[in-house]
Amino acid sequence: MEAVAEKPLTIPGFPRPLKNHEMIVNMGPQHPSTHGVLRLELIVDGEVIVDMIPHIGYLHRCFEKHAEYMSNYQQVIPYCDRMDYIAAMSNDLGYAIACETMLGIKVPERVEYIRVIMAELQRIASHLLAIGTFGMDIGAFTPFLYCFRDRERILDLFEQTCGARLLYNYIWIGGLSHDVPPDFAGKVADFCTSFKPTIKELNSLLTHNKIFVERTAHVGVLQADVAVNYGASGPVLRGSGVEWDLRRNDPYSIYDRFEFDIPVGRGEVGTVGDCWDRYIVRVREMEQSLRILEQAIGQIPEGNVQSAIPKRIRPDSADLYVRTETPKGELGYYIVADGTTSPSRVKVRPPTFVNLSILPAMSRGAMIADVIAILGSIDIVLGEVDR
Amino acid sequence: MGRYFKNIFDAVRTILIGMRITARHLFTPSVTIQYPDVKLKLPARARNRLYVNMDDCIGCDQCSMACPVNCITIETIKSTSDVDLGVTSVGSKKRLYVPVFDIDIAKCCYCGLCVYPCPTECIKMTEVFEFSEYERENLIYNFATMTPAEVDDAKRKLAASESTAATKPAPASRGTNS
Amino acid sequence: MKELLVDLLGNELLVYVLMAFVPLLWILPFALFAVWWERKIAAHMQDRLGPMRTGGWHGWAQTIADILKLIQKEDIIPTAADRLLFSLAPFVVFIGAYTAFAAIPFSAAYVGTEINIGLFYIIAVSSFVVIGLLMAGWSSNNKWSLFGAMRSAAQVVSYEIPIALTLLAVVMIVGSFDLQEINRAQSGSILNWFIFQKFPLLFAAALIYFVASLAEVNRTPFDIPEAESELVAGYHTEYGGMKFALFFLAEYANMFAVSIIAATVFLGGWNSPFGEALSGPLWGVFWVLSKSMGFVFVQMWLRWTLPRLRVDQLMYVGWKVLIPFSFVIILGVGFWVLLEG
Amino acid sequence: MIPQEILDTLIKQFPGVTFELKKAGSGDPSILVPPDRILDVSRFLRDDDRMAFDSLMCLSGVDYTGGRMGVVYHLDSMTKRHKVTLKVEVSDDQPECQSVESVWKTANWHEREAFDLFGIRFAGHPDLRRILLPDDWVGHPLRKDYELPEYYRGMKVPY
Repeated sequence: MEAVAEKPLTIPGFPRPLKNHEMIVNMGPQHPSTHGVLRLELIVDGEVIVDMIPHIGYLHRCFEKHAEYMSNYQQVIPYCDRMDYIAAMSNDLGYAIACETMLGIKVPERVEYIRVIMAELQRIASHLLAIGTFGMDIGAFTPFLYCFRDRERILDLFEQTCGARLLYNYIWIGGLSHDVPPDFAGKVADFCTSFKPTIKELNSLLTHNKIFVERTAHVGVLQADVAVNYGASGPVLRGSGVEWDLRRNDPYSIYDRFEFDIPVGRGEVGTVGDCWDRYIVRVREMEQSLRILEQAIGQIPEGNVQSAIPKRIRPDSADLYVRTETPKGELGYYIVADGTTSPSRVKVRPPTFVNLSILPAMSRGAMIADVIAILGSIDIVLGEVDR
Repeated sequence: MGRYFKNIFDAVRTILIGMRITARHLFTPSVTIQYPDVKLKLPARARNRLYVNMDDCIGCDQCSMACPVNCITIETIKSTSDVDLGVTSVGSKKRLYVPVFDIDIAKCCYCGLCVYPCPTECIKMTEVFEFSEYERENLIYNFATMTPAEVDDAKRKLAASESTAATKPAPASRGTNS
Repeated sequence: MKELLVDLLGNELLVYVLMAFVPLLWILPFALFAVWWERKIAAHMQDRLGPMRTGGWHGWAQTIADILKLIQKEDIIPTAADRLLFSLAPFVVFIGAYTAFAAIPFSAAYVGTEINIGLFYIIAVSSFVVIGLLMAGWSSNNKWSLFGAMRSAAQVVSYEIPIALTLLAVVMIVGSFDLQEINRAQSGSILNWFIFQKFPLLFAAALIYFVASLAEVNRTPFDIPEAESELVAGYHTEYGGMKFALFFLAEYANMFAVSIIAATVFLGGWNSPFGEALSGPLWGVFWVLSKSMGFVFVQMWLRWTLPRLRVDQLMYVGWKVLIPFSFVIILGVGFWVLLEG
Repeated sequence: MIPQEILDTLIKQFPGVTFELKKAGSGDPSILVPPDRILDVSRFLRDDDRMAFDSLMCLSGVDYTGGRMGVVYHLDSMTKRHKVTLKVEVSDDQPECQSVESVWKTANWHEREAFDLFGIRFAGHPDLRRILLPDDWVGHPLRKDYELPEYYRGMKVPY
């Protein structure tokens, strides 16, 4: 206690020396609500956040270095799975599309439809987890388990298709690893019908709960222009009222064939761009994903699930950036090929890495409990932030 | 002032709605199962522990090369022309002894990439998922069936045939290991 | 009851000591049961099963196994902690929760100390808890603990006001702080229970008392002192083993204490809901315990339904909602009593 | 607007600066910008009404080997719906480039990452620290000439 520093304390990343009444609180790397090993150095005045310095990299697994050292392009996919392990399908999809664009491959129609179905199921699964953990951050434990219950049903579908529940390695360059099981479409349809009442229940239990609204409305407001300047994407950007979804605005795969709306935050219970808006965007996106699923399952054509590609992919030296809309936002792969069988550089633009960089700007002036809410509303996955 | 009372009213109303939902769930059957006593049947495609049928392995090293985490170690010894190692169940002729076929299942990432390139379909992922061990060494699975004596024997034979081959200009014999 | 025992044993001091242990005989099994019960309720509300293995039938022995484990654990005191305060704090908290039981009437025949300011005494000693929480938070020398302690101090002190005010409304009607007196005033019929009298004033008072008592015992939605998603575990972050168990015990003892007060003051205490039928000293124990268990159940039910409030919203609810309403109730009840003569 | 038009506008706007349009194979076409003008160019691209590149999708460091390293900027205009790729080439031994953090805040963490993994110094960056690796890590691992250290704080690095 007597070791109060005589000279003012300076912190890397914080522009000025600490004032006397300010205190540093380390939130993380081991903390129940940092969704992994994220460390937030909070500079607080009582319970009010003066500034925050995020420290990431605790889960850095050298994805980009690994990708360069793989002996072929295909081997990168299991590593892509492990970036955003909550939405591994979407990660694989982005990488596969990037490689296919580079090789100029057109995948069969059946593959495109199955990919869209998988990506949308994955979006629902990921949003369920995001919503559930967000509720738990606010203190509601029960919705979390209801969300997990339904997420398990999606994972069951995935397991029946590709044998894995979390890290699928299902979407391959030029196709898929397996065809879907025979009764897949029926099961997805069953899921769609039975999932709708659950969303309603979730809405009455959590979304419109007064305490939940009080905790999230007007908290962590992110203005649209700030969001764009910070490069926010996904529900974080749409929560700020920007109608921007790559599935619509920069269509990839066959998303231009489906009808769906882009839900945006409208500030129904608070300010546009607050935590509740980001949350409700996710809930409504699940409904839209169900719409896409219902359209897609009826149209799956027959056909092959692997296009004829060489065993060893060897693209010409080129570089390109391909982006897809994962549940968390814009996932970009910048791939530099040098004419060999392995990529020379794979840079990933993880959506949550960028979204997380807005956290200090959103949290200044908020309270400690709000930081938890804001962090939960961004929906980070540290596997992807740190790669 | 109206807002004040509306807030209180909303709070009470939404809390009661929430309580109704949780109370209803109190009497719905639970979705969890008692795991070690009750087990779900895994789908046929479940990707879990790797298994290698050594009778069919031709030592081609394809699985090892496909592995993104290098968890498969294969060593081969060329057989001499006088030995017949038999054929695999799909009919390809075995030309290599496989004295070492180790899978470090602790490193394995269960991606299944090793299964597809195998020409004889001898490596596959099984449904076994309960195989935790107390010692890390126990997770290195040795699939090779050759005894040390057999390995030595094969090596000696190969060395002998190579030394004879070196004396006369024989056509370079290439293994399937490409 | 006391006189009876004094006659039986012939030693007044021995009787006092014995009677001091009687609530413990109830609190310990209750805590063990309530923890298991809460886990079961939580599980079934969440479509799970909860503990199922220990002890056979629905894991009934789970909490006994837990407490045995906690007893065996090493007693760790962080080097940077203030050793004396750190070790003392759980006891202070538990004493605060336990002493309240001295004045709680379990039956028409049994009350630990029949003092004529029983209710006043309970309100006074239950604020003892906050000292323990502050001690725990401060002595842990952990910023999260300190946050938890500061929050709980602010919370408990604020919410004692609506608690005291709503209880005061009943006291005004009965004209006594004596809990047995309050019980007797509600006897006869279910309609004599205070929750149904002077409708809706005392009904609202009961509601306010219940909400405020949730905050008093740090239950959701007012569990911010130990909000596990924010403050890790609040003031007991650094505690383990038996010391942690004591905090836990105190929490459940407190839960039960506020519930039994609610049952006594508003729901007729040991009075049977069927008038004179099924009443008597033992039936009294049954009625008061089941009423308070009902309150405990609602506390658990709320916990697994609701999110938690933020610290400033908690203060808002306390000072701007509950306290003004309690004043209105006091005023209304006062006039009502005055007009009735 | 296609990259060629953007290039023409840039040449008109910045006389005396050499820009170069490149396209390799199936890749994206890109405009090569000198490292000391990238800030001006970025600001122009963001603020000019015809361009309106309001968002920086991605900023990546690349080691091209042979003494050349690069920074690649993928810009996107959400209002005009067009994209462009800017490239900056720097030398291997003294990689230094202007920071565009003041133009797009996204660049803050991306530039820290490029500094961390490639050692490219971004002049004018407010807080250029390592981001993914530990603060005391030696070297910049994504460079092609990077050699894995034997030990890090007494721990053996290759397991």
